[in-house]
Amino acid sequence: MGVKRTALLALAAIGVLSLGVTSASASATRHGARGGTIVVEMSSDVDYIDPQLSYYGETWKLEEATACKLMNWPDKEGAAGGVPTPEVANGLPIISKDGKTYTFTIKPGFKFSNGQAVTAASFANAINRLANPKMQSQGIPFLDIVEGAQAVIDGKASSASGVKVMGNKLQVTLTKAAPDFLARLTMPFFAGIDTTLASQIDANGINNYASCGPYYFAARTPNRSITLKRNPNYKGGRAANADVIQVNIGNDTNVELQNTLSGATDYPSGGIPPTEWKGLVAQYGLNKKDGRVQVRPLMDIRYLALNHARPLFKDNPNLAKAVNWTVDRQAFSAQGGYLYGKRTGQILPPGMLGFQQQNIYPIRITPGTIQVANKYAKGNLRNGQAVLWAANKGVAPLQAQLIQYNLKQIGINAQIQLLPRATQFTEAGNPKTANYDVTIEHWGADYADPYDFLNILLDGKQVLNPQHNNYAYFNVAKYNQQMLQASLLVGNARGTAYAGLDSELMKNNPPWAPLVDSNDRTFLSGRVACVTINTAAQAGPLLNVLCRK
Amino acid sequence: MSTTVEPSTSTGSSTEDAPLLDVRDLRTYFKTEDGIVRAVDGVSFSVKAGQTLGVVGESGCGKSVTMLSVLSLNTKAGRLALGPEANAGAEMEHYLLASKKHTSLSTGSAHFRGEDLLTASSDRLRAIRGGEIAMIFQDPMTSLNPVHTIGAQLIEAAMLHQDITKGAARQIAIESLDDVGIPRAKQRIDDFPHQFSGGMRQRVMIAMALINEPELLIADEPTTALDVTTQSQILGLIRRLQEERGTAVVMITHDLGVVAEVADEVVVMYAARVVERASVFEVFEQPRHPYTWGLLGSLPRPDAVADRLTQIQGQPPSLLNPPPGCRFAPRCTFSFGRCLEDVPELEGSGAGSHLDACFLTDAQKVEEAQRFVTAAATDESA
Amino acid sequence: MSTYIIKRFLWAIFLIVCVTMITYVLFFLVPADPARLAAGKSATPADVARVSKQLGLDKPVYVQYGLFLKRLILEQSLGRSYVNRRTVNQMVFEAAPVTAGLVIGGAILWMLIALPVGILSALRPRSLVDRSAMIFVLVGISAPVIWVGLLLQYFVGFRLGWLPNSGYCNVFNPPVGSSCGGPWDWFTHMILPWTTFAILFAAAYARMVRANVMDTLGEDYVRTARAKGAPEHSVVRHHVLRNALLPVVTMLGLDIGVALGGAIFTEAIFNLPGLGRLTVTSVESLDLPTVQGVVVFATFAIIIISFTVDILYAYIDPRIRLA
Amino acid sequence: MANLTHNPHSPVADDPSSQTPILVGDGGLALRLDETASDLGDDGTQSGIAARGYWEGIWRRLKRDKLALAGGVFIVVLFVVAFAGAPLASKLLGHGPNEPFLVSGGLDANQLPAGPMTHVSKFNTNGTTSTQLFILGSDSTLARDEFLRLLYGAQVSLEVGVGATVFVILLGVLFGAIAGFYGGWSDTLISRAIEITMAFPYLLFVIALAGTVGASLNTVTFGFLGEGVVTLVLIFGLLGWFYTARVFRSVVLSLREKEFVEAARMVGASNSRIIRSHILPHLVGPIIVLATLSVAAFILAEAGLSFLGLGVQLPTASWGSLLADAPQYYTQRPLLMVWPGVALILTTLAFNLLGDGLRDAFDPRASR
Repeated sequence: MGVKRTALLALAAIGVLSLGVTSASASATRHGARGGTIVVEMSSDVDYIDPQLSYYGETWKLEEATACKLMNWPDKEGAAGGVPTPEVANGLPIISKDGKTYTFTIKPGFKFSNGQAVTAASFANAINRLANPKMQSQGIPFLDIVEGAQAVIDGKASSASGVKVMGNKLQVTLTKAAPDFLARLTMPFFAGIDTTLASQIDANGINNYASCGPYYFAARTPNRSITLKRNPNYKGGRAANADVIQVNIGNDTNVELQNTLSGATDYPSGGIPPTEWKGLVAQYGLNKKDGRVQVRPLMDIRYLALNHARPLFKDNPNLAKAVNWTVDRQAFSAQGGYLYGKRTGQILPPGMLGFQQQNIYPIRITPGTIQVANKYAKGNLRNGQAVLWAANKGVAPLQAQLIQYNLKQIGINAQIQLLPRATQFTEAGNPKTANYDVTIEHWGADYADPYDFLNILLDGKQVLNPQHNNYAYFNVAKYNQQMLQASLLVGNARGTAYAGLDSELMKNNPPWAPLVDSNDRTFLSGRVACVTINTAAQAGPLLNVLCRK
Repeated sequence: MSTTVEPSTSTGSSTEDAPLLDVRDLRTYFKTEDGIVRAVDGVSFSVKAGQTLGVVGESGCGKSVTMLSVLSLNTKAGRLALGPEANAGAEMEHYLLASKKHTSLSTGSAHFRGEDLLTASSDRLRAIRGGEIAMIFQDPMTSLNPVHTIGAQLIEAAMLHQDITKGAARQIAIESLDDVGIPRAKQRIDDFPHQFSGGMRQRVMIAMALINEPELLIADEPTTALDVTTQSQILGLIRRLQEERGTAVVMITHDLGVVAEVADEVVVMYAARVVERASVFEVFEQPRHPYTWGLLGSLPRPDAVADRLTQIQGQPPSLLNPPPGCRFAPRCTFSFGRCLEDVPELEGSGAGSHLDACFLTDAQKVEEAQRFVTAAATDESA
Repeated sequence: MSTYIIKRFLWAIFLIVCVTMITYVLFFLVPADPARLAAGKSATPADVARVSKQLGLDKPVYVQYGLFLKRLILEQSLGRSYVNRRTVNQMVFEAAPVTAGLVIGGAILWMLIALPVGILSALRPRSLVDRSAMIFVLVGISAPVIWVGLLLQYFVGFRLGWLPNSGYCNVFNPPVGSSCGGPWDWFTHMILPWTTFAILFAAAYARMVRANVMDTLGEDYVRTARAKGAPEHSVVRHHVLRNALLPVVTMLGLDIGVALGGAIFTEAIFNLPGLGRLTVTSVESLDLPTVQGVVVFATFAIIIISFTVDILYAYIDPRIRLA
Repeated sequence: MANLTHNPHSPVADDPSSQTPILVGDGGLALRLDETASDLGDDGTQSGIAARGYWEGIWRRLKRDKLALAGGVFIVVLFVVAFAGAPLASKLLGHGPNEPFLVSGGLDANQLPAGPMTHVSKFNTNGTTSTQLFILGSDSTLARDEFLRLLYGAQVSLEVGVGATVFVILLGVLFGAIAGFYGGWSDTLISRAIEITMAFPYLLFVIALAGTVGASLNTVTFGFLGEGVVTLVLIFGLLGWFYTARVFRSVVLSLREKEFVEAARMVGASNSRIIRSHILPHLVGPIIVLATLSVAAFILAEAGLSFLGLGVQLPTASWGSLLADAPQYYTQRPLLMVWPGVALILTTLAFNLLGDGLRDAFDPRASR
C-alpha cells in the first residue's frame, strides 16, 4: 500500500518527462528487414566507450544500444518513451516508506555477450566501479545520494555500504529520498557490467568488454572506427535489427553529407553542413514516418561557461553580465543553420520542470544592447585577456570566432584554442587542465530533471573533483545550499525552487552566457527505415532499432 | 665559286686520283637567341685516300663544325639541298628561321666516294658513320659513356657495322685495344672509362673508331686535352695505324706543330672560311695568306728573333655579323681599301694546288713568305 | 664498396641518435610538466611523482634521454599515449601501412606520369607534346594539394560518383565489421588520394627528367654514339636514359622522405588513418608521446630509405661503386 | 686582371697545355674569353667584370620571356594589393575583415552566406546604421567580407612566404658560402648539419612543432604581422635552410675552381676580396632564383597548415583557412571554393613563372 504510494510519488516526479513531441508515432514495434550493416559517421572520436566513463552524447548513442539497465527508456517516441520503465528489473522496485530504500528484483534470462548471466551483482559492481576514485568518472555527482558512495569516492571503502546484493535482489539505500533516482538509473553509468570489467579499474577506460544490451562493442580503433555487433545472448525484448553497426570516424561534415546522399553512410551523427538543412527539409519533408529528415526539440543547451576559477571572471558578476549582453545569440544560432534551436538567456530549457520564460538578456543585439554591455564591462575588464576554448570540427570554429568578436566589442581580447570535442570537455572538467576563461559548452539532459542541469553543472562542491561538469567552476556557498534544498523537493515545489534559482543566478551572478536550446536534427540515408527517436534517452535515431529497408 | 676548283668530272667512280671526300661550298648556320651564327660559310676542300688533311685555325673558326656537318652530327641539324648558283646564305637563313625542328642547317655537298652525304638517307648516313667514316673527339674524358664498360661500347660499335656475334665482337674489341697499345686488354676491357687515364681513354676512342676499319678517320683536336708527352704518343699511334691500314685522316687542330707532324695537305680556316689550301710543305715554306703568316709567326720558337714574332692584333670577328669583304682585314697589317669591300675568292696562282684567298699581289706574297723562310733558316743555322 | 656501405651505415646510426635527441628535447622538455601529462587524468600528486620517477624526469636531461633511448632500443618502445593508454608502437604500426601505401603508390603513379612525359618532351622540344607537358608541369607545381584534393573529392568522388570519396580499406584482414576490405576496395579507395598526392611530384619530376635528358643529349658520349652510327632509338635507350635517370633515382630517395610528410594533407582530406592524420589528431589533443613517436618513426623510415637508395645508387653508378 | 683580359689573342695562349707557366692562367683565361666572345655571343660574364653588360644581358633575356614578365607584374600588383590595397579597401568599404554582418544582410533569406555584390548595413557605436558593400559576398555563415579576407589573406601568405624565404636564404648563403669557400672542417661540419636536418620528416615535424611548441609564439606579431606568422616563419626557416645551404655550397664550390678565381689568386687577391668581387656577384643569380621559387613553396605550405587549423591564429584571414571553410558551402556557394583556390594557384604560378624565367635569364645554357 504504502509501497504503491511512494512508487507513484516517484513516478509523479518523473511524469513531467513527457515531451511535446507528437510527430512520428512509435515505429519501434515495426521491425523492418533484420540484418545488414548500418553505417554511422562521427566527425571526431568519442571520449570512452567504457560505460562508467563515457559521458559524451555521441558515445551514449552507442551505449544505449549496448547497455542493459535496471530502468530504461522504452524504445518509443514521445511521451511513451519518456517514462523510465523496468528493463532488467522485474517490475518497479519496492520502495520503503521513507522513500530511501529501493529493492529491485532481477529478471532472469539476461546474458552478457560473453555468456555470463546478468545478476544483481552486475549492477552493484557498476555503482562501485563508478564510485572508485581511480576511475575519475564524471558520473560521480549522480552518486551523491547513494549511502556509502562517498566513502568509496574518498577511497575509504571499496564498496558502497548502501548497495546490497541479496540473491536475485539488489537493494540500494539512499541518504535521502531522491525523486529522480529511478531516472538516474537510466544512465549508462549504471548499466550492468560483467565481473571481468568490474575488476578492471583504469581511468583511461576499457576498450573491449562484454555488455548485456542488444549489441556489444566488437572493436574500437581510436580516431578510426567503432564496431557494434548483435549480442548473441541477448534475450531482452529490445530490437536489434542490423547485424552490425559500423561507426566511421574523422570525416568532415561536408563529406558526411556527401556519403549520406550517396548512400555510403546511413546516419551522419557528426552532423552535416548547417546550411544544408533548409534544402533537405524542402526536398524530403520534415518528420515524416521513417522520413530522412527528423527534428525534435531536446532538453539541450549550448552556452558559454565563464571560468570563475580564473582571474577574469572570479567574483566579477558584472563582466559576466556584460558577456550576456554582448553575445550575439541570433548570430550564434545562425551558424547552426535551419532549425538549429531556440535562442535563450537562461539555464533551464523549455519542457524542463521549473522552466519559466525569463527575459533577462537580449536574444537579438542592437546598438543599444552593445551600450548596455559596455556599461557593465566598464571597469571590470581586469587585464582584458581571455582564452576561448571550442571544438575544432563543424561550426564550432565559426562560433568561436563570433564569440571572440562579441567579446572584443566589450574590450576582451580572446585567443581561440580549438580542441577535439571529447578532449575539450574532458580537459575542461579537470581542474588541472582547465586553462580557459570561456569555453563553448553543450549540455544535453541525461534525464529530464532540473537537478541534471543546475546541480550537475553548477554545484560548487564538485569543482575540486579531478573530473566534473561544473565547467564554469562556479562555487558559491549560498547557491550550493539552495541547489541541495531544491534537489530534495518534489512536484511543483521542486519546479518553483529551480525556476527561482535559474532567474536568481542569471540576474545577479551569471555563471554562464546561455545561448541556444538546440534541437536534435537527424538526416538519414535513403536505405534505412525503423526510425525511432527517443529524446529522453539520447539524440538521434535509436541505433538498435534502425533497420535497412 | 672558285674558278680553280672545278667540279670533279668523275664523282661517281672513285678513280686513283679522285678524292675520297670532296666537300664543296659547305655552309652550316646555327640559330641562337642572339641571331644566326654562320659557323661554316662556304667551305670547300677534299681528302685523297690514305692521305692526311690538316685543318687548322683558332678555336671558334668553324673547323670542328665543318667536319660534324659532313656527318650531320650537329645537334638538331637539318640538311638543305640548294643549287650551287643559288644565293645559299640568304636561303639558309630564311629556312633556318622558318624551321621549328632545327637549330642548325647545312647545305652544299660532301661527296664521299662519289656519294653526297648531305643528301644521303639517314640510314645510309648511319651505315657510313663509324663504318666508313669514323670520328674521334677532343675530350676523351667526356666522350666515353661513364656508365658502360669500354668493352660494351667497343662491342656496340663493332656489332653496329659487322654482322657478328657478341663473342666475336668482344674478340675484335680486345684485339683493337691491343692495337692501340692498351696493356692487359683482356682484363681492362671490362673496366669503366673513369678507371683509365686521359691518354688511355683517347687510345680507347681510337680503338673504337678504327674497330670497323674505316676509310676515313676524322680526328677533332685529339690531343688538345692531353699533356704534351701523351700528345706525341697519340699522334704517333694515329700515324702508325694510318700507315698500317691506309686510312685517310682529317686532323682538326689549332696547333701548327701537330700539322707539321702528321699532315700531307693543309686547310687553313679563319672565321668560317678557308683562307689557304696547300701541301704541308707549301704552307710552311711559301705561306701566301697573311693569317697563315700570323699563325706561323706566333709559333713558339725559343730562340726566335723578337721582332719576327708577328702577333695578330685584336680578336676574331663574331660570326653573328662578320665584317664584309675579307674577314681577316680588320686584323690584317697588310689590308688595304679593297679588302674591306670585296670577298677574296680562294684561288691559286697559275698551276698547282696551292690556293689562297687574299688580294695581295703574288710578288708581295712571295716576298713576305721569303722573310719567314729565311727567318726559319737562320733559326735552324743558329 | 663495403667500406662505403659501412660508412653510410655508421652515419645512419649517428643520424638516428641526433634526430631522436632533438625530438626528445623538443617534445618532452619544452612543454611544462610532462609528468602530469604522462600521468593522464588520474594525476594525483602521488601519481605524478611516481610517473616522473618512472620516466626519470627527476634526473638530469642527458640521463632522461639515455633512458628514453634505452627504452627505444632495448624495448623498441615509443612510449604510451597520454590520451588513450595505447602504446604508441601499436598506433604507429596501424598508421604506417596506410601512409606507406599512399606514398609508394603515389610514387609509382608520379613516375609513370613523369618518365614518359619528361622523356618525350625532351626528345621533341618545343613540340606540341612538350608545350602541353610544360603547361601541366607549371600548373602541377603551382596547384595547392588541398585544393586539388577537395575538387577531386567533390566532383569525381561525389558528383560523378565514380570513386569512393573518402575512407580507408585494409588490404588484408579488415577490422571486424568494417564496411569494406580486400585489395580491390583498398585500390579503389586509394585512387583519388594517389592522384591528389602524385600531381605535384609528377609535375616536378617530369620537369627534372626533361632537363636531365636534354643535358645528357648534349653530352659528348652521345655524339660519340651517333658518330658510331648507332640508330637514334638505341642512342636514347643505351646512352641517354641510363645517364639521365641516375640523378632521378637519388631524388626519388630523398623525396620519399619528404613525401611522408606531404601525405599529411591527402590523408586529412580523404580521412586516411595514416601517420599524417595520427600526427594531426595527436597534436590537436597535445598527445606528445604519440607526436614524438610518429616523428621518430618517420625519421627512422627516411634514414633507412635514403640508406637503401645510397646503396642502390652505388650499384647502378659504377663511378661510385668503384670509387 | 684587366691587362690579362685585353691580352692580344694568340694561338699559343689559346693552348692551355702550353709549357710557359705564366701563360697558363693567362692563356686559360684568354681561351675562355675568346670562346665566350666568339660562340653564342655570350658577354664576358665569366670574367666577373663587365657587370653592366651582365645585367643588361639578363634583362634582355628576361624581357623575351613574356610569361615570366607577366608573373613579375602579377607579384608586384599582389604586394601592392595586399599591403596597401587591403587597408585602403577596408577604409573605403567601411568595415574590417573580421567583422560579422549576420543580422544585417551578410546572410541571405536562407541563412546562407550572401552572394557577390551584396549590400549590408552596419550598426555604428553612435547608434546609427550605414550601408556597405560586400564585393564577393560573405565568407561563411559568419558573414564576413570574403573580398577583404582574400586581400588580408594575401598579406599573411606574403608575410610567411617572404619571411621564411629571407630566413632560409640568409642561413643558406651564410653556411653554404662558408662551407663551399673555406672547405675543410667547416665544410664537413656544415654538410653534416645539412644531412641531419634533411633526415627529419619535414612536414610532420613542422606540424608537430606548429601544434605544440610553436603555439606559444602565436601572439608575437611585432605589431604588424598576422598572429602565428612568426611561428610559421621560424619553423619553416629552421627546418628549411638546409636546402638553400646545399645549393649555395655547390655553387660556391664550383666558383672557387673557376679560372678567373685562380687568376685573381695568382695576382694575389685576398680571400675577402675574392669573395666580395668574384664569388658574391655570382651568387646574386642563384639567390634571386631560389628566393622566388621558395616563396611559392612556403605560401603553399602556409595554406596547407592553415587548412589543418595549425596555421595563423583565428580570426586572422588566410587563404588556407578560407579554403578550409569553403567545403561547408560546396552545394550552395561553390564560389567560396574558387576564390582562395584561384588566388593561391595564380600566386604560386606567378612566382614559379618568374623564378623559371630568372633562372633561364641568369643561366642561358639552362634555357630551353
